[in-house]
Formats: sequence, C-alpha cells, structure tokens
Amino acid sequence: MNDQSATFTTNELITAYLARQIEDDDLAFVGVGTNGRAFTLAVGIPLAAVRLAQMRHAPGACVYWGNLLEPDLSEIPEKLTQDSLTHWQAAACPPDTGTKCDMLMRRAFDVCFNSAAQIDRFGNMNITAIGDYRQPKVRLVGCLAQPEHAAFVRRPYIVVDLDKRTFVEEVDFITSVGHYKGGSSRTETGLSEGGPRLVVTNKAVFDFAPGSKAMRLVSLHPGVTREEVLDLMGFVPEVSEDLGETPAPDAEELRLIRHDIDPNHILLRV
Amino acid sequence: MNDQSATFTTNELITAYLARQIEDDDLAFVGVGTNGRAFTLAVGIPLAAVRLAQMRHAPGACVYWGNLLEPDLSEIPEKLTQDSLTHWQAAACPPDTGTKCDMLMRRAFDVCFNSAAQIDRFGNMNITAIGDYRQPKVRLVGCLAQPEHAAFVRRPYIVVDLDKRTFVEEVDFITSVGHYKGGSSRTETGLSEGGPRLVVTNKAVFDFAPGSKAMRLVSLHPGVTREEVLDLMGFVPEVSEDLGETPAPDAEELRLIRHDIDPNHILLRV
Amino acid sequence: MKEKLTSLDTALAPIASGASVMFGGSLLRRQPNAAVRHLIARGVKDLTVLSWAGTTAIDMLAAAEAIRRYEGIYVGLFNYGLAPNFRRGVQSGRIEVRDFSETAMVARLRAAAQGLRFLPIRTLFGSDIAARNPEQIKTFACPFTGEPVQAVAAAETEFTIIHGYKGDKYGNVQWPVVRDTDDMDQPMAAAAKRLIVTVEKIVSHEEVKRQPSLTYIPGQWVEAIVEVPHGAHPVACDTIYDEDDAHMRDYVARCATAEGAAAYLDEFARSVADHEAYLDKIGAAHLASLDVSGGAQ
Amino acid sequence: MKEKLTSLDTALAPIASGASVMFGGSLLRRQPNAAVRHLIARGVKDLTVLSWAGTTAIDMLAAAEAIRRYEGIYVGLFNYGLAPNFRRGVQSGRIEVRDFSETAMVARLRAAAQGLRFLPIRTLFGSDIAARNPEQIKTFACPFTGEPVQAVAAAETEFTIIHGYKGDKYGNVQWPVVRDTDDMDQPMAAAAKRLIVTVEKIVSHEEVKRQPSLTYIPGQWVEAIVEVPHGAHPVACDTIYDEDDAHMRDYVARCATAEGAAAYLDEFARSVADHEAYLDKIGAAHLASLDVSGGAQ
Repeated sequence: MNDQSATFTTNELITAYLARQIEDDDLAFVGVGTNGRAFTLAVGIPLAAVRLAQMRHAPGACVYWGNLLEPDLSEIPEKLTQDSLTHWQAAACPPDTGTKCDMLMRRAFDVCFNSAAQIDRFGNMNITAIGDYRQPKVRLVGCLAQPEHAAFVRRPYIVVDLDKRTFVEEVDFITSVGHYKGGSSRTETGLSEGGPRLVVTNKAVFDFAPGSKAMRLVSLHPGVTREEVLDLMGFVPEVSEDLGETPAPDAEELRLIRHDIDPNHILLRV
Repeated sequence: MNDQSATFTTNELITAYLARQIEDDDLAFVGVGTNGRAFTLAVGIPLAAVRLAQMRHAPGACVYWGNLLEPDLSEIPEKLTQDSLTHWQAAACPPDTGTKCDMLMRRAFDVCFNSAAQIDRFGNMNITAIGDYRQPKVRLVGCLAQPEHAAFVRRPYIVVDLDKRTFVEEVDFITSVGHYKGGSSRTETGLSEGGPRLVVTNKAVFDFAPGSKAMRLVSLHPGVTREEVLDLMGFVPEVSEDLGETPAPDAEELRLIRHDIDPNHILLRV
Repeated sequence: MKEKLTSLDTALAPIASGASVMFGGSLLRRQPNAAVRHLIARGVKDLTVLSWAGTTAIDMLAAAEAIRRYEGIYVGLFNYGLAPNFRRGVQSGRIEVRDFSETAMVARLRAAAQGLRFLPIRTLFGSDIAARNPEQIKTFACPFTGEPVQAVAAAETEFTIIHGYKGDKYGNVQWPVVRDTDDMDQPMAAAAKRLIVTVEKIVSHEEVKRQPSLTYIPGQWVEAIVEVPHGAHPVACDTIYDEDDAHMRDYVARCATAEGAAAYLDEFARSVADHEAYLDKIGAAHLASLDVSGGAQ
Repeated sequence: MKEKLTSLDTALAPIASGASVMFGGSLLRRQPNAAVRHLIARGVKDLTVLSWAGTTAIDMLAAAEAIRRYEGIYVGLFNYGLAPNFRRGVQSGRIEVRDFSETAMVARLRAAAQGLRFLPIRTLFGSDIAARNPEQIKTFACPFTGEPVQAVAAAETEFTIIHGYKGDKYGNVQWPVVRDTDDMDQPMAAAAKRLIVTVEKIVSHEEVKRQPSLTYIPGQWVEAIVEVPHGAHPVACDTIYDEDDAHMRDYVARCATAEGAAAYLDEFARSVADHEAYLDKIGAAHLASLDVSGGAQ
C-alpha cells in the first residue's frame, strides 16, 4: 500500500480511470443488471464513469441504459425500482428492445461495459454456464446482449474483479467472442474488426497485445504488485514493457464522484 | 337493359356483390388510393362493401385502411383530407407501415381489393409502366403493396372496369403475380398457394378456372350480354358452364348503402 | 370486431402438457405471473418455454418441474440474483436449454412475425451459442457478397402469453404514454400464433379508439383477453404498481431448496382457488403499498 | 448531448450533385418540401433518390431534372393523380427507375438499420420487379428448408431528409399521441447514414424528456435539425396543417407542360430568397386557413 491508497477507494480509482477512456459524443451502452458487487461492476461504475466524463471533458457523451436513450445522468434515481426507472427522464424510450439491437448491429455504439463469470486470455467471456453446457455445475443467466457488445461495439471495456476462477485459460462456454483465439482469428470467424479494448479490474488494467491479441498487463493499481496480480489469474498474461501504475483519481474527480455523482453510495456501494 | 337496371347503379350492384363475399371476422385490406373512378374502385366500393357486410352478416369483419387497423366504418369521414384521416377513430394505429407489411407476409389478411391499369388472363396485374419498362409509354405509380396482396392475402378481389386496354393478353410489366402462367406455375415460382379469387367489373364477374387457372366468365350483370363483355376484352376468357346473372342487390342492401353507408355520395361518387 | 373477453380458465384451457409457450414481460416487469400460477395449479408439464428476460414466470414453472426445454436470452431474478429453481432444473439436466443472444432472439421473433423461416444476423460467429445449436443457427453465404451470415430460426410457439396494462373486450391492448419498454412484448404479440393477453383493467372500446397509436397489441392478433388486476405480482406493472420487494425476498429465501419452492407453489399457486383468492392472500393493504399509479401521467 | 440545431443552408450544404438521398413522408404528409425547394434553388442535380410513397418532393425534383435514378414504392400525387414531372422524366428515359414493393422496401430499410447487406422476403417471385433488377433482388435457398427466398439489398443512401412535427436542439424529434403513421419515417431514420430533419417547431429538451416514448427520431441518429414551419407545404403535416388543395390544383395545372413546371419552380423555389420568403409568398392568411391544430389532442 502506498500513501495514496487510503485517499480513494478502488471503485473510485476504476471510475476515474474509465471516465478518462470516454471521448466526447461517445454513446455508451450500460446494462441493467443484477445485484451486489455485480451491480457495482456492470452498472454502478459505468454510470458513474460516464457521468464523470460528461462533467469533465466529454459533455456530449451519453448512455443507453435499459431501453432509455440518454437518461438524464444528472438525476440518477435514488432507488432503482421498476417505477423509478419508468419515470427517469430521457431523450427517448424506443418502442421495444429491438431498436437497441438494431443500433448494436449497425455499430452505433462506441463504448460498452461488460462483466463475466469467466474470461480467457483473448477476452472471450462466459455468462452462460460453468461446466458442461448440457448439465452444468452452475447455470448462469444466459447471454443477454453480451455477444452483440463484443461483436459490434467499437470499444468494449471489461470491468471485473481479478480472481483465479474468473480469469481462466479457457472459458467453459464462449458466450461472447473477444479476440477469439488471438491474432486474426476473430475476423476469420466472420466477425467485424474490434473486440475488447481494456480489462479493468480491482487490481490492475490489461489491454490486448497488438499481433497476438493476448491479454497484456499494462498497469498496476497503486500498491498492487505484479506477483499479486499473477497469483489471481488462471493463465499467464503478457506484460507490457511499459508496465506502470494506474493513474490515481485527482481531487476534482473524487469531489465530483463523492458529492455530485454518487452522494448516497448507490452506484459504488460494494 | 332489364327492368331492374333502373333501380340500382352498377356501383351498388358491385358493392352488394362484394359484400356477400365477405365472411364474418374477415380482415380486409383496403388501399388509400388516388382520385376519380380509380378511387371508387380501389377505396369507395371496398369500404362500402365491408361496411355492408358488417351490417348484414359479418359483424366481425374489419378493414386495415392506410395505417389504421379497424377504423370505425360507422363513421367514415365526410372529407378525406389528411387531417380527417388522422383523426378517424380506430382500434389501432401501428408505429409505421412495416407492421402492415409483416401482417401481409404472415398471411394475416383474409381479403384485399385491387385495381390495375392492365390485367391478363391469369390475373397478373400491372400498375407500374405501360410499354417498355426503361422508357415507358406511360409511367404509372409503381408497386405499392399490390405484389404482397397477390402473394399473401387469402382471397384477393380485383375490382376493375372492363376495357380492352385493361384486359390484355400479356401485361407489359408484372407488378403482381396472380396465377402467373396458369396451372401450378404460381407455386412453382416460389409463391404460396393463392392468387386472385374473383375479378369484379362493371359488366360481369370472372373467377379463375380450376386446373387451368385462366380467367373465366361466371356471371353477367343484369342487362349485359356475353358479346358485349367479350368485345371489351383483349383476350378470350373461359366461360363457365353455369354462366348466370350477377345477383342484384336487394332492397335492404340498397337502403343501407344509400341511407347509412354513403348518404353523401363520397364512396360511390363516380 | 369479435369479442374476446373471457376468464383465465377459458383462455388458458387450450394449453396442455407438452405445449410450446412464449411468455412476455422482461426482468421485473409484466411477467404473466397470474397465468403461470394458473398453469401450475392445473398441473401442466413438459412445456417448451420461450422468453425475453425471464424472471418469476420462468422460475416458478421450473419450480413446478413444468419445463422440458427453454429458449431465450436470460433467466434470473434481476437484482434478486440467479433464478434458483431454473438453476436446479438445468443443473440436474431436467431442463434442456438453447441460449440466444438479444439480436438472435429479436431476429427469431421478427421472422415469425414476417412469416419467414429465419432471419439473418452477424453476431454469433465463433460463439458456443451457435456451435451448440446447429439445428437453429446456420451459417450461409450472403447472396450479394458471399460473406458468411447466420440464419436463426423463427420463434414459433403454439401459444404466447403477455400481461399488459389495459385493454378492451375486443382484445386491443394499450400502453401508457410514459412507460418502460425494455422488453419485446409487441414483437412477441406480432409473432404469436395463439395469443392470450391478461390486462390490469378492461376499458371501453371508446377509450381505446380515441388514441389508437397507444394500442401496442391490436385485438386482431389476440385470441383471448382476461382482466387480471395485479396479474404480474410479485413483479411490477410499471406506472400501476411496483415490484413487491418483501415477497421477492421471501420467494428467494424459500426457494433455497426444492422443498421450499414446492411449499411456496403449494401455498400461492396450488391451494388458492383462483387469482382473486391469491390477491386476498397477498392482502389489499399490502397491494396498496405497491401502488405507484399516482406517479403516472 | 450535442447541439445539432442549424439553418437549412448549413444542414443541406453537404448534399452535392450526384449524391444519393432518401426522402421521408408519405403521400400528402410530411414530404420535406422546403428542403427540396432549397436543393432545387441550389441547382443540385444527378441525384439517386429513394422514397416511400413520394409525391410533391419527388415530383418537384423531377421537374428540376435533378433525378438520375429513383428507387421506391410509389411516385404519384395521391388524389391529384399521377406525378406529371416524374412521368415525363421516366418516359423520356432521363430517370432510371427500380421499383420495389412495400415488403421489399421495408426489408431494405430494416437491413440498413441492422447493418446487414440484405434481408429476405418471399413476395416477388415471378414478378418483373425482381426480373428487371437482378443486381438488387437475388433468389437464394433457405438455409433450413432449401426453399427459395429473395434477398433484397439494403437501402443505403448518403443522406436522408425527414420532415417531423417538433424537436429539440439536440435533434430529438417527437410525434403527437394521435398521428398518422402511414409512412416509414422512423425506419428511414434508423437506416440513415447522415440524417437531416426539418421540424415544424423547436421545443425545449425539458418538454421532450417528460414523454420520451414520443421521441420517434432520437437525436443520436441526427446530424442536423432545422426549424422549418410549414416545411411540408403544399402537403400536410398532420395535426398541424392540412394539405393545400388550391395550391395542389394549381401545381397540377401548371405542370401539364415542362415549361409550366419550370415556371412553377422559378416562382416558388428559385426566385424566393429562403423559406421565410416562400411562406410570405404563400401568405399568412392562406396558411392560417390550412391550420388544423385545434383538432389535435
């Protein structure tokens, strides 16, 4: 632990880091999902990151959330019950989810945030089943739109906690195809250019190495060691020659997150 | 001319005749089209016929008109300007015309009414171009949904005035495929079973002969002779062994048409 | 127009064991839970079940061991976690699953609505969703470019059950102007062969026809419509009532074991005479506490 | 959100001769006539034009000899008869046409909206629509059944112009609850690469976001939005003003000859400084006589 680690939480670090990845006028897809830590990773951090980007350097950045296009992030509902979502004001509420699916297929989304139960060296993910597909050890939720995020969104960011059970050599079921088997194998399957951009965890950040397209450690969060990271992974990632420290949030970012964006600890709760 | 001919108009005769073809709970497609006589044939007579059927024997019969599903035929607007159509009350007004197209493709329509500039022996029709397609003698309106009516509606009725220029040996451009080249040729192209049921004209009614699927004269309107009909056609139709007289409207039908359905002569004007 | 207003009994009577049924709603909204409880009470089994994001409706059917095969994009309990009974059913091998991603499921619904055997997508290359389901997802060559495209088979079920806001006796179902639409209820209705709709309230046809653009399910597509107030309980019908958090927590707790789940169904589906008795059991005061209709415009 | 509110000049500036442009509206509703008059005044030529049921917008462009190729379902003047200038253009061989039926055009728009090269239909077997257009309509075998299916090519144009009811400065365009929808404006918007929307009125974003389900064109899809009151004149913008019967009759009469049509365009498109001058020319009293906004709910 260095001196800074006490001054911000890991969730705040990740939020600020992801916010800096958002460019002006980006359209970001955020899921509606689940509970507890999974909610923080899939919904809370992404919403906070886009709002922070809006307030700092990307006023034109927007989200598509549930089936609301450009909900007003300056007034995130305090209680995420169905009714508060229904009455959350937005620029548009298309007639059904098919509109979002069409936008995905025509590559109208710049950014998405995804989490998974398993992820492999090439960013392929599994949210469907652990073990044998036909009689699994753990049946998970299915697919939702994760396959289309990985297939069509220009810059997918994976937000997941580092864990040996999550970072596996081979996922049990490929729900969404990242860089497939590395190299040019992704486009050889018939998919468009793309694939996950970064994997942002609670310990470190990874990208995918040019050429091999294998996951590559690019920065360690303040106070985290390379060994600690490798110990939490089921495969050995590439390591960037420029391996550095994940930049810490600045005072202004922390102030905005704490006082404006998430004063009631709804988004970054756990 | 027989005695009856003075007691009703040809439009009334056709309306009553078509009304009797409508079955309870039929969903009928009616176009929005054009002006003058073409309006009477494509819109006026069909709307009056369905309304008459509703009032007599088919209370569950409905129309899809423009993009209004089940507009209230008991209150047909007096003036068919855009605004009166917008405010015509209906059971549903789907978000765009794609909904109707999907209903056509999944064969949700029982009945449709069509008119054309040219029709041939097998009920193929042309509303696109007279003469050479690339540099036509007369450019017509295009296609609209006539091809899907002929392809998918269970019982298409063609409503058209008898004329040598209309009833031709071969249409210059097949906008919609009826019984194609006769026999089983329609389904051999890939189309579903079906094709036009009846051709109802100002002089006579035709069906399509089983087997050959060629147009067949089945009834002459009161006072019309077979020779008069054949003289108005560019091809020689088959003639039914049971060639009879088109049944005249009864007093009740005439009363309903004149007093309830079209008191202002909007539908059956010309 | 044809009158289609009937009782839950009559509307659901044609659905027998072995049928294929699509269920509407998404996540904690408009799951047709009253209809599902009725099917469970009747002992219907061996269903092929399709859904969009399925929660309580699918999990209760799984608890009743009524599902033989499931096809859809998601089964879980949203912010209440995984679907305990569905998990048990799949993990035991009792429920066979074919997973579809959202664009795949949308294409399947639209194909059925368009009378087509399939529609193409380009989403699932390399995925195990496609690899494990060659009978419903097939790669073919684009007729224009020769590039690979994937055909997904139309979603054709014998029955479709949707819970809606309000409707008339002819089956025309309308939504409020401000509403949640994170679902596929309308495309499902268009894709349906035999469509049964439960609604919160039956209103007059005169009310419906004043604003025809609010009709998202035309009566023409409907076989039967039934008035079932609180028909989505314990989940929400947005703008009318919110999800029942206490009931959901109780559901999850009791469904920790198969025995607990069976006891839940005995209590809330099998031993109650009908939906009215169910509502009495939940209690008017408790239902009133879920009311959000004041917030609707 | 990005501000997209601009002038007709700026919005239409990127459209040069030789461009491909899709025009919204249908029959006598919401034809983007003000935008068309502007393009004509600028002397843009050689366009590839796509439309749903095109009337005045397409016929004025034809009168200006600005169309090289047309693709769509209909060009006419609805209850005012055939489209005189379009007829002349096609009959002289100046305008090349590819006809599409409604399901074909819907499939083309949806394909573009879905990033697909094509979508399948089963409508046009045996028709000359398909026989005369092998480059955009191709038969292939259903990957499941082997039965023939027809692929229709996506409708991809460089620009799309739609006239709508009201919108905000971010490009969110809303329709009224009661409206006419006999058109394909929303699918066209979804299919657009560069979408220019003219609206009757710019309203606040606050007004828009109170009823987000009325937004049929999200600002995300829009490149430029322009306030152009009476932008569809002489046709209707339903719930706001009705079609101008006197002007339509005059148009048809003058367009009996190519010279008359040219004189019409000189008077109403080329010699007026801008849309405001056009409205002045039509006259406030006459415009007021077309007003139907009292009838809208």
